[in-house]
Amino acid sequence: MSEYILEIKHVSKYFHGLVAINDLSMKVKKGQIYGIIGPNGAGKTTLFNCITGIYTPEEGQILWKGKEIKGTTPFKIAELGILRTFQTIRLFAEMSVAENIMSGRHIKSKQKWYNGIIHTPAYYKDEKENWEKVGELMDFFNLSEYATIPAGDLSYGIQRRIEMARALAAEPELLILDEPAAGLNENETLELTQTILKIQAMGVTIMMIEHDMEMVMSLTEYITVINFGARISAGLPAFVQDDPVVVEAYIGSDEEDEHE
Amino acid sequence: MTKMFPKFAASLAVCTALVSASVAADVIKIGVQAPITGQYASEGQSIDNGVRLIVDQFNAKGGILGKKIEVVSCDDQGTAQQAAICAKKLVNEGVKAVIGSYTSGATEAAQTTYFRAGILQTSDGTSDSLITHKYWTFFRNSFPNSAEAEYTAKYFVDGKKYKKIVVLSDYSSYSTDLADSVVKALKAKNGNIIYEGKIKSGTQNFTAALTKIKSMDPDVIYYSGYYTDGGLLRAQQIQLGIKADFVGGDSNDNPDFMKLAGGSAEGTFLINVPTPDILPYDIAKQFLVDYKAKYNMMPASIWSLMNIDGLRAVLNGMETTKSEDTKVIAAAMHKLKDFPGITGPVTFREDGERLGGGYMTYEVQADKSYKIVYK
Amino acid sequence: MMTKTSMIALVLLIFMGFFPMFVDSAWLAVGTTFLVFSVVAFSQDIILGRAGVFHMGHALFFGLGAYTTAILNVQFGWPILATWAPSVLIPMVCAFLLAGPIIHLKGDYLLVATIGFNIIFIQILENDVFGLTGGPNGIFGIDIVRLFGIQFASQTYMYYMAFILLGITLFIMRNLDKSKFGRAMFYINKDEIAAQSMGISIRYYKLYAFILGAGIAGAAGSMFSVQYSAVSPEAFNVTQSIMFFTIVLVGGSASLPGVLIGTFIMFVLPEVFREFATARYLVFGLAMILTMILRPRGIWPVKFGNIPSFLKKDVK
Amino acid sequence: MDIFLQQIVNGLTIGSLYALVALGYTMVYGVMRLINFAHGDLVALSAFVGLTVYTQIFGEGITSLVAVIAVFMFTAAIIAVVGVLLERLAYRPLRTAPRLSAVVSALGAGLVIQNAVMLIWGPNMKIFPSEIFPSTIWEIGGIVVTFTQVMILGISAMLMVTLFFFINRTKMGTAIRAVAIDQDAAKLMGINVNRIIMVIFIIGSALGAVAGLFIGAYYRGITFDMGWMYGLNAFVAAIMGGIGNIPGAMLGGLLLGLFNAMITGYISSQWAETFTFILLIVILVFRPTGILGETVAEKV
Repeated sequence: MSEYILEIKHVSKYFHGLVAINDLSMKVKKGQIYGIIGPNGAGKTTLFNCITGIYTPEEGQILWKGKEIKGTTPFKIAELGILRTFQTIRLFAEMSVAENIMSGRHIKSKQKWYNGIIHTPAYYKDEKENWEKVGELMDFFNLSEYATIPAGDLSYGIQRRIEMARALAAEPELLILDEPAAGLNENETLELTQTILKIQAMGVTIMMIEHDMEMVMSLTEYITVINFGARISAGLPAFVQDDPVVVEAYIGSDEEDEHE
Repeated sequence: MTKMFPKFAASLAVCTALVSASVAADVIKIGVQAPITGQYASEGQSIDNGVRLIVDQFNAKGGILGKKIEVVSCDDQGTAQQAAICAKKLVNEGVKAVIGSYTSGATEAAQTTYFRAGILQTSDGTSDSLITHKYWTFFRNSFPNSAEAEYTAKYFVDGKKYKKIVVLSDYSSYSTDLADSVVKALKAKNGNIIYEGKIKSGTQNFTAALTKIKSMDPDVIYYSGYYTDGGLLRAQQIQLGIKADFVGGDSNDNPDFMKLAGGSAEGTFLINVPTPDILPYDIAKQFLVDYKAKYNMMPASIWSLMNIDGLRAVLNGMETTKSEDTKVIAAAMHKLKDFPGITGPVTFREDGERLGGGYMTYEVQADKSYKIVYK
Repeated sequence: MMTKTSMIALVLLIFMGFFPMFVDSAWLAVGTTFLVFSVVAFSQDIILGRAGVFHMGHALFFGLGAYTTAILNVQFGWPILATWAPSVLIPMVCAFLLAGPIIHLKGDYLLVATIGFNIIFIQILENDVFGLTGGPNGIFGIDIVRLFGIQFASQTYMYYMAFILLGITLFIMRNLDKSKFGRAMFYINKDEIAAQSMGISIRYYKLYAFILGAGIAGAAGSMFSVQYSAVSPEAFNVTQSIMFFTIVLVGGSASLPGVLIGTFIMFVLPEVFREFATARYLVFGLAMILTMILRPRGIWPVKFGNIPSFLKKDVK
Repeated sequence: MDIFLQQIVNGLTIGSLYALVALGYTMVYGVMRLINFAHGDLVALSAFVGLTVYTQIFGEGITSLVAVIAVFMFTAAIIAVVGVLLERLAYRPLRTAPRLSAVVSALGAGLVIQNAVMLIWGPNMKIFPSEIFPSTIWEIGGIVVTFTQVMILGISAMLMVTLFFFINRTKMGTAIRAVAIDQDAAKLMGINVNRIIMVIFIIGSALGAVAGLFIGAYYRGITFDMGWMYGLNAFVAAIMGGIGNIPGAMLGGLLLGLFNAMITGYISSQWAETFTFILLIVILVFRPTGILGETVAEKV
């Protein structure tokens, strides 16, 4: 097995004949924080959707620990240990924060099919363990005080934290964060940076799309830049930052304006 | 479960108290189970009205066995399920006898419940299946489908000498039963049935089925269902240029049949027992006068009068035996011989069947009047 | 530790338990049917309110249970008790076979497919396939429950049997809601994509809901056929399915008190207002519209946040 | 062979009635994502209103073409008003509510209309006079075609073609399509969404009204609860074609009518509904959004 946990090889994805991702390749090392940047509509989220099984790319390979996972259904991808957050937050809005996080425990729960009808001692043990884990995560993300509040009623920043807690509850090997800092204020962004580092320290590999350059540069160890679905640059943060192709791509778009 | 028992016992005691209370009361309850709303509302209302008229007449004379009669009505909407619910309800009300229902299906659905409770039931349902159980509680006050079927077969084979016969029915209990009986009777007389089919009542569009029938070039199309579909069948038959005769079973005999068929009604044949207004009996004439006086209209059809005869037979049984015991009354009813009824003499067979039946065939004229063509 | 809801539930259960002592047997029959219909409504709620599947053919499973009991008892002479297991299992197997191929359909497409199954079911019953279903008349003369020579014939017995069935159903519902399975259904209901991304198989849990719901509806159907000693197709047609569908949404989907209130309003009130026979459904329709406008999530909407108390310690 | 052609004529006649009703379902669905369960009852209401207008205002026995056209126009206008009221009172307050709340409201509205018809016109079948259209019958090579059938086929085709051009070639039609694709974006572009929805209900209800009148004229007997059957068939037609898709509803209606006629004519009338729904389910298993419906991928 190679040192890379996730390898994307020459992946292309089309919508109605229009190319969304064009012959894209990248390799993610275990334990890395890997950044993906690029102007809006460049195909970053589409790439994440391809990895997590929501879309199936027409061409190329996606290897997870050396095994092809292209075309695998999303829930099986999650079972493999790849969990994600969403650019447009997708929480179970009417349900409480604790219940939201509990959804991450789904794949770890050992309840049998009959436990939906009748409870057994093993069920009680399993249920308790999982709720305890939810409690730990709420502590970790400072969410305990909101435990019973419907997730949809909380502020944007808190919702982002719930989404990360939910993904983390599944004890992922790879955590995919789609613009985790979008909509956060400066303090919250700072806090988020610390949290992501803590998650990395737990041994979780992280891939993230982010527009906040400061954050990306300080956090990531390797960056791929995408524009029009294709890779235009890749390398260490410092290299990418000064790459003229990248600068060109960003100036050529209205990127910054949209995020003001 | 064991904890439940005290509650069981307690509530059982309450129930028994309630039941005995209603028995001790100074009224005799008669149930009416009829389609008071729904598709057959006019028939159901006629039955209810007729029963109340007779009961009022009895009560005016001081009731029966020294007690007043009370009528309890339940609307079965002409459906089997609602009938089952009504049956439970009327049993719980403590009625002695139930008059109805109009449709065979609703009658049959309720039969077992009345039998188990020992409650008399009398209905105009014509399905032969109604008497197969041989329940001592059940009396048919009309004539069975098999009688109509035998008459129909005789008319088709001996009278008209049809060579290619099509038999259609809808899905109702009555209609399928009548069609089955007609097919059986025809086969017994070596009639040649080229097609048997079912149409779904209320579908309105029968052209597809009729087009198929057209390709078989039949002499006659016999329909055993109700007038609401029969009229349309006839109209669409003429529209498609199918030159066969159209013969409708008794439930096609309704003014709406003529309206639905429009210009196509002329030449249609209908088979039925005599209509109320041509009943020759004095008792019938008196009843119709009273009915008209009270409700300012005529009963919907002869079927409601048949039910009234059922009621009169039950009350007669009570009077002659001076008993409220349904077993005793039933025994007396089985012994009735030519009891003068509104619809003719009433005689019940041991299985509850009413004996007799005089059918005739009418041909619809251009002015929508009837001409008797076969007796 | 008792929430307000479970307090009310307990009071209601006690009331329902002693109900037979206050009323005559006609009302007891209404009460029994109320209990049976609540069980069906709860089973519909598993599929519609929990898994969020737009299922408008639930009378099919209710009817399958009723007909299983009726056919086995009347045509094959089985005692009623022996028909209970098949009347639960057959609907479950059918649910699996029918829902399997269509479970991937989106909301309204699935809705019409389930209506289709219901209509096909009615047509099979009406056409008297294999001479078993009794055609449009249905089947009459279904026996009563007999055990050790005791005949459980009185309405009171029927009432308590239905009461116990409702108890079992509530027990299952509670267990479901407190398990991974019930939660998975809610997650799917609220956001399919997020649920999938958390490792939840949509197909598995939707089918689980269907099969469990069908089984419970089948048990209720069996009870229904014994209560009325007759079954016929129109008791299980699409109109009935729509009624169960509406009960859940008017009451409040996934809410136990909501579904009970829904059943009461949609079933018992029309019985009470029988006097106004003709106008009652007009008023009824108006009430449905008004309820939805004033309380779009139902009269008693579900409240989430039912989590272990040790997690609530920091909640302000 | 002439039997086969006759079945095609039968099937197309009923099919175009389904298509007219299906258009009402599909247009409302396209814009509001709502199954308007009350639509079938509007169709039934139209038949009763039309009958009353005909007999009360013009009196029975009048066959003048002008009177018939007037009855159609007048009835369609009344039903359109009812449709708009329906939207205002029962659906608009629920536009932001959970989707199923609006469905229940629609079911309730259907009950209200159906029972109002029963209270006003009574529970018994009412019968259309037979002289609305001339009883002319043409026989062409063994196939029988009636005047009424020709009217149904001709008028339906004309209405559908007009609608097609209206949707695809006019400014209002473009606005309707825009609202169907993205209501919020359309609002930002200055389109008055409420007005578009009103137009949709006017067109849909009027088409349903025409179908209701044809049902009365063709089949003669009308009952207060007949809307359910026509509504369900039309709804199935709309789903088959791909709900929300206008040509899909037309195709679905005609297909359903033809399929029904063929099944009844060649296989069995007793199993016609079963075959219809098996066809529908098979279509959906292989094309989950109907024949012409497009798979819309959810934005993630």
